[in-house]
Amino acid sequence: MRPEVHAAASEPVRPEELAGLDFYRDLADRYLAIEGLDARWIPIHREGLRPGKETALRLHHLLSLTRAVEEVLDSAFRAGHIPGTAFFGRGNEASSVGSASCVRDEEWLVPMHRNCGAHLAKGHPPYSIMAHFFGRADGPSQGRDGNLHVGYRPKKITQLISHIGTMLPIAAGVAWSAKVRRNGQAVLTYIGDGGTSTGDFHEAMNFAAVHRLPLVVVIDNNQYAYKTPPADQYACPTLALRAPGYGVPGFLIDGTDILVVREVVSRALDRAREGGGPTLIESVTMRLGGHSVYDRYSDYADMETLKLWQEERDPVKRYDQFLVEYEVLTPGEIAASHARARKEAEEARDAALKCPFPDPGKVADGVFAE
Amino acid sequence: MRPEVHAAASEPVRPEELAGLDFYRDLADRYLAIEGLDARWIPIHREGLRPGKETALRLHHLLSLTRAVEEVLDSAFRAGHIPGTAFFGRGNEASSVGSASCVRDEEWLVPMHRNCGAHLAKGHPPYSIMAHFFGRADGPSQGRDGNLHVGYRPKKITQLISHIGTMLPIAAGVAWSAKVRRNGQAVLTYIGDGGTSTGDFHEAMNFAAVHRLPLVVVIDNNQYAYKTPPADQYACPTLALRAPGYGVPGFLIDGTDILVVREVVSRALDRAREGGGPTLIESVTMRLGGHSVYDRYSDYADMETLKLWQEERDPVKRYDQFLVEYEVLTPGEIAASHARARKEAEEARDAALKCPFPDPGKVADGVFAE
Amino acid sequence: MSLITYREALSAALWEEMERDKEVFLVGEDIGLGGGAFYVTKGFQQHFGRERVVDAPLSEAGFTGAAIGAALAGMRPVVEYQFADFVTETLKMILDFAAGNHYRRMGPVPIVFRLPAAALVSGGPYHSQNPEIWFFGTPGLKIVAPATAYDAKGMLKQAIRDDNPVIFLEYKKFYSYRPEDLPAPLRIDVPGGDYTVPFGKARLLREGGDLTLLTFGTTVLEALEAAQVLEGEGVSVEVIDLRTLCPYDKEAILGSVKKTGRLLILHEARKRGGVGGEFAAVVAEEVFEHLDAPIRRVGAAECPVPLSPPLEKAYLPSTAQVVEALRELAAF
Amino acid sequence: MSLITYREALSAALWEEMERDKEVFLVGEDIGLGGGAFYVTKGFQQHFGRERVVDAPLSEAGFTGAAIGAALAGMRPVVEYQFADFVTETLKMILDFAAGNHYRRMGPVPIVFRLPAAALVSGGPYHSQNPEIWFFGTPGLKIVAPATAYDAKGMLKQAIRDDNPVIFLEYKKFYSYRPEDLPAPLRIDVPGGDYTVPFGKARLLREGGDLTLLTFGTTVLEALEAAQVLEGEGVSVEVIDLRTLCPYDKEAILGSVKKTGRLLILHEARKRGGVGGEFAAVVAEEVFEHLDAPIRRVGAAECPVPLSPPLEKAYLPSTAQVVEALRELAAF
Ligand SMILES: Cc1ncc(C[n+]2csc(CCOP(=O)(O)OP(=O)(O)O)c2C)c(N)n1
Ligand SMILES: Cc1ncc(C[n+]2csc(CCOP(=O)(O)OP(=O)(O)O)c2C)c(N)n1
Ligand SMILES: [Mg+2]
Ligand SMILES: [Mg+2]
Repeated sequence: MRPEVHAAASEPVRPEELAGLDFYRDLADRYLAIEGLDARWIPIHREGLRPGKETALRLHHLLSLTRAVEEVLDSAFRAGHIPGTAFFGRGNEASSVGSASCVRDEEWLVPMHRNCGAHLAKGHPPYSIMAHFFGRADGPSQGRDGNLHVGYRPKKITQLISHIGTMLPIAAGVAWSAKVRRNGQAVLTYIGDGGTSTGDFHEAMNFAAVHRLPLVVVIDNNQYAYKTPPADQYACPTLALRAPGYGVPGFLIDGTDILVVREVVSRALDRAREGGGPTLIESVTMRLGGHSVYDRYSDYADMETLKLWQEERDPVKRYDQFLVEYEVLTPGEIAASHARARKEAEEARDAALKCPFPDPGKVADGVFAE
Repeated sequence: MRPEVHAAASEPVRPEELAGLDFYRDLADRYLAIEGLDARWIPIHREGLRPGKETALRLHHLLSLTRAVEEVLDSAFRAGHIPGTAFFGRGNEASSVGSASCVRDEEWLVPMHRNCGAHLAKGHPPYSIMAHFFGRADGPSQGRDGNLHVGYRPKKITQLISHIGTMLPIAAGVAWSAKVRRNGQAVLTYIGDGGTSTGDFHEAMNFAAVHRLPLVVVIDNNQYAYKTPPADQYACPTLALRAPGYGVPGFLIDGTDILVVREVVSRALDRAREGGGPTLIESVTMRLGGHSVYDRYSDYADMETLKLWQEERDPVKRYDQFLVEYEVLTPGEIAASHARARKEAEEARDAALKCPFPDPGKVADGVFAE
Repeated sequence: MSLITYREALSAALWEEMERDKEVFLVGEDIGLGGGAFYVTKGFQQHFGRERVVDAPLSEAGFTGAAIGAALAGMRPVVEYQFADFVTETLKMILDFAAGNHYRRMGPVPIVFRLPAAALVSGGPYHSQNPEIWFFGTPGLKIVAPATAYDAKGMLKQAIRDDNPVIFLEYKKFYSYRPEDLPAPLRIDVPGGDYTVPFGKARLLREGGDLTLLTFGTTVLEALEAAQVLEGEGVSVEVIDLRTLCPYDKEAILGSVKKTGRLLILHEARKRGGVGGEFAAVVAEEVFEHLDAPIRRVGAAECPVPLSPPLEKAYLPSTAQVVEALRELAAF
Repeated sequence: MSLITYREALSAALWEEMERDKEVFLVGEDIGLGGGAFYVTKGFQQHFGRERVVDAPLSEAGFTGAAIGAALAGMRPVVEYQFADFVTETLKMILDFAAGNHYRRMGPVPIVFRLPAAALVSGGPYHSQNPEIWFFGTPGLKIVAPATAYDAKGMLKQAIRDDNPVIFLEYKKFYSYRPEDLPAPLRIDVPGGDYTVPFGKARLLREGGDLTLLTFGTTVLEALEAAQVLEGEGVSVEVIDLRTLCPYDKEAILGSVKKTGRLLILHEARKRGGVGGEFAAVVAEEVFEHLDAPIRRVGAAECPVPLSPPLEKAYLPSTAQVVEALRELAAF
């Protein structure tokens, strides 16, 4: 995990390189590791990351299921089945699935509003997610909240509140409980590029660092916070540069490559489990759709760059290509996996649409635990 | 200002050096400058910092006046003249005076609760400060607030509220107004080591960096936040390491040496005035007294280290010694300056004790501006 | 004069004030190129530039504090929160700093906080709240709650010119209401040019002699509907839109109660712990002798704002509840 | 059983609960080696260690959130704010996250927030506030306000064992009061061992038939003094210490008013916008027929808490004001 581990293959970063950093160009075959003043490029050896067939299939299922669930939800919204709004993670599937698939069953996951893939990877059933989006009684909040403002206690997934940033201190607290109980567990959480501007981000990172908490923070930098691009959000070339200020290791990775995400996150989780403290990982993707189903993306977005990422950095397509290129799965197996995922999502939708709405007579029930 | 300026004389910092950083030992004859991944030691050439006689006297007056005002206030508290509590800056006089003496008359100063020296350097009269501490009608808040929770509009000094951290966004806003008005002014503000843990610190630094505001932030690291030492406050070897995460230059200096403080702060202010954006300066001192007049310091402090700083890093003594050693002032001139300061402080106290209390009949007046 | 939407009225007020006074500027999230979550500032940045229409990083405390700092230095910031709910990120900047500065003799803080408030449709617990109670007990803040396009424009202009911090509650629900669909008392022509609406004056939406129905914000709609129903039953209900919560129009309330002897207080916020309690207490203290019946209150249910439509409907105060309370009062 | 101080009672409650349940832990600023600003946790870290008595960085939102996270994971944190005033740094963690979690079906959040509240002596605007109004309107929070050492210990234990977030208001002013100096109704022996005080039950401090004086927190003192004065004038005042603000003992309030027909509500917080308004409103709604006089309220003046002694005295509600209000009510 520490840059020294990779020192043999790694190269120190020259200060000028950072100033001119380009996420699209500079992370194609390497990632960045920073600890204190020591910053290094770590080359990616894809052959070494090649998963076994079973793992490959499982990951493919999760990636394609995430894509399918969100596409089905999107149509459901257009069909009037989703009260309120909906946010999707199109573009971050590898970052969500890749990271959350490294979390153990007994460990907590603290996802954000675009991490549908993380929910699925941690075991949140599509039916439950759909019922929640539809405001039905079987959603985990029983209609009290909606969209991905949802948790799932049976699988140790917390529910976020809307206030961006809030979940980071909460996640630190969950990690704190693991540390005090010495149960060897780590906690994985996410925050957006926008979220890194909140005081909560700072207070949580600092708290986690001072107490060496087993916390891995993935910054899902999808290059937009609602309508705001990174240039209006922060002034450093990579948010990984925030890590030395907390005294924790920082990484900058291409978040559209599921294998790289898994490699870096799983090492960070292991380090956390072993008492090594928190890690900050900036995982760069591109938000491949508007902020929410109501958003007019082209009002403000740089559509050309968007198109580039759409074509070259679609995480689902990339994984399909990798599997074929490295001969892990055949095109037929991949197509079958996609079809299975789609069917699963549609069945979940159909079932969820049959679920009743919650009883309005009980609207004020359950405010207090008895 | 940029490390490159000093590159000729400077040496790059080796990563290991930071890990073992010792504020007492490592800043005796140099300071640290960080920009992005580039960190350098800048040697201090004291001869080059030697002030002219007039400046030397002015600074000496401010330093000794700060010391005297606080000592007089301390006795006044023991004598029962100060309602509520009082905080003193003993140990930070060089950091406060050295920095605030670089601020121009027409520029705003945003001080914290221990920056008595900054108030005096910016021109806040001792009488006004004393009247405020004593809860009298002539204090700037007319008895509404107390101790160094005071501003002074005639000299463009803001008043803080107690909530630590709050003033940093406020200061950024004042700097923002200067930027928009293109008036070439900069704003100087302070925050404690404790204060750097607040979300406000982060949100303000980020806002200032994104908008390239003319803001200089001095972290008065006096190695305690109330009863909490740095080890429980943050986990990085120097808070200057936070600067790269905001994309601004960072410095680590010995804050007990007034000439170094002036050198680094005045360059940072110039940079800000010229549109170069904010700078973060960690100025290390030692709090040479309890948190407040009520505090039992020895309950929790490392008294040995404290004694070391008291003896070797008392900023007033250090400046006295420097002036004699470099033959700027004679011991007689120095003694006279101290006596003058003491007299000024005592006269201010006597006058302030004659000032009436505010009229209780008007307690609810002035809540709104008409 | 014309019938424009509430949103158009807000935009017009901001635009005209920015043209009038170059110290006026806007700060908030996504308000620039994108025109804000609700498009109130659409086109502003193109016209007024990036320094007067500031897209802030996602940091409510930071940009609120910065706006207050700018106000201390003499500028006149208008701060937009994307949803009123998110103001909990920065209450101390408002309650502690902005509200107390003038009292502490540190000069005025001329600043407007725009809070898009209340339920829209299935916004859920964190996009639907009525935040007035968080501010109401703090001296030094003005709190206004325009319910019509006319008031939205006139009060926003007034707020910008006021030398004090103003909590400006605006109602998302009203943004797109077509004026032609509104009941007559709310369908008010909005002058194209300059005017202001003074703070502290209630609006009499409907005169009546039997009962006083005091309300503000979104529930002006339910109030008028219910009054209409009661009229059909031969009961004449006086409907008052308070418009400003701090300072509030005590004379209007007490005067009406003196006339009718019966008071119902209605707001969208929860009944328990809502600002209605204060108005009831003042009436029970100051015009007790004139009361012929208990003071009734109608507000939302005792829980967070739920998202699912049947729950949200059950949570919010309804015309039926208002009608029932009015009938009971009338019969007392 | 013994007479101990309010501070000792709080310390005892924390100590005993930490001994009883290893999931109980404390987090706050300077609470460890230094024992906290008011020494309530003096000696705790030495005994329970750094993991159960956590010195947090200066970051109220961060450590509050962390404590809530630990509570989600099944622990039972007790969070100390150095002064109640600083809770404005983190209201959203409490109002938005902690309060709503159980309603959203995400499980209990067993957590106690200790807020050293109210004026001490010249604390000034930011070390003297009564924060209850910020929490009062939010469902999902319990709010308690012990005024005696007995209640301090019993209610803190109850709070720690409660599965819900509890706002625990403690009064700095009472920390060092010597029990022997207190008026008889507040001079209560504190059991050395375990006991709890249930929430939602008021304490009758003094029985009376002519007038009801409802109060809580620091003003129990002024209430008892004033009642004593009125007794000398032949007026019998019933003094109720509400003790819990959420849930509150409605039966006790309504029952007493039914008996006396006259109600004075007293709290240290400002009169306008204080929680007293809610109690007045409930009485005016539910037992209107029993009222023989206006409902009066006494509270602090309409401004921030000023620091200078003559101003602070003028700001705070006084026994003289209470006496006057009681006399007026009695004479109505
Ligand atoms: C405190 C707060 N302010 C504003 C919002 C409104 N809001 C919701 S999502 C969002 C953008 C978040 O951006 P980012 O953190 O990058 O996450 P992303 O949506 O891109 O995944 C904003 C401003 C909010 N939810 N919380
Ligand atoms: C938000 C907030 N929390 C707690 C406090 C109480 N408090 C006052 S000063 C202080 C320590 C501040 O430490 P630091 O920032 O290092 O400044 P110093 O006092 O050392 O100059 C604390 C905890 C406060 N004023 N504000
Ligand atoms: Mg984003
Ligand atoms: Mg300090």
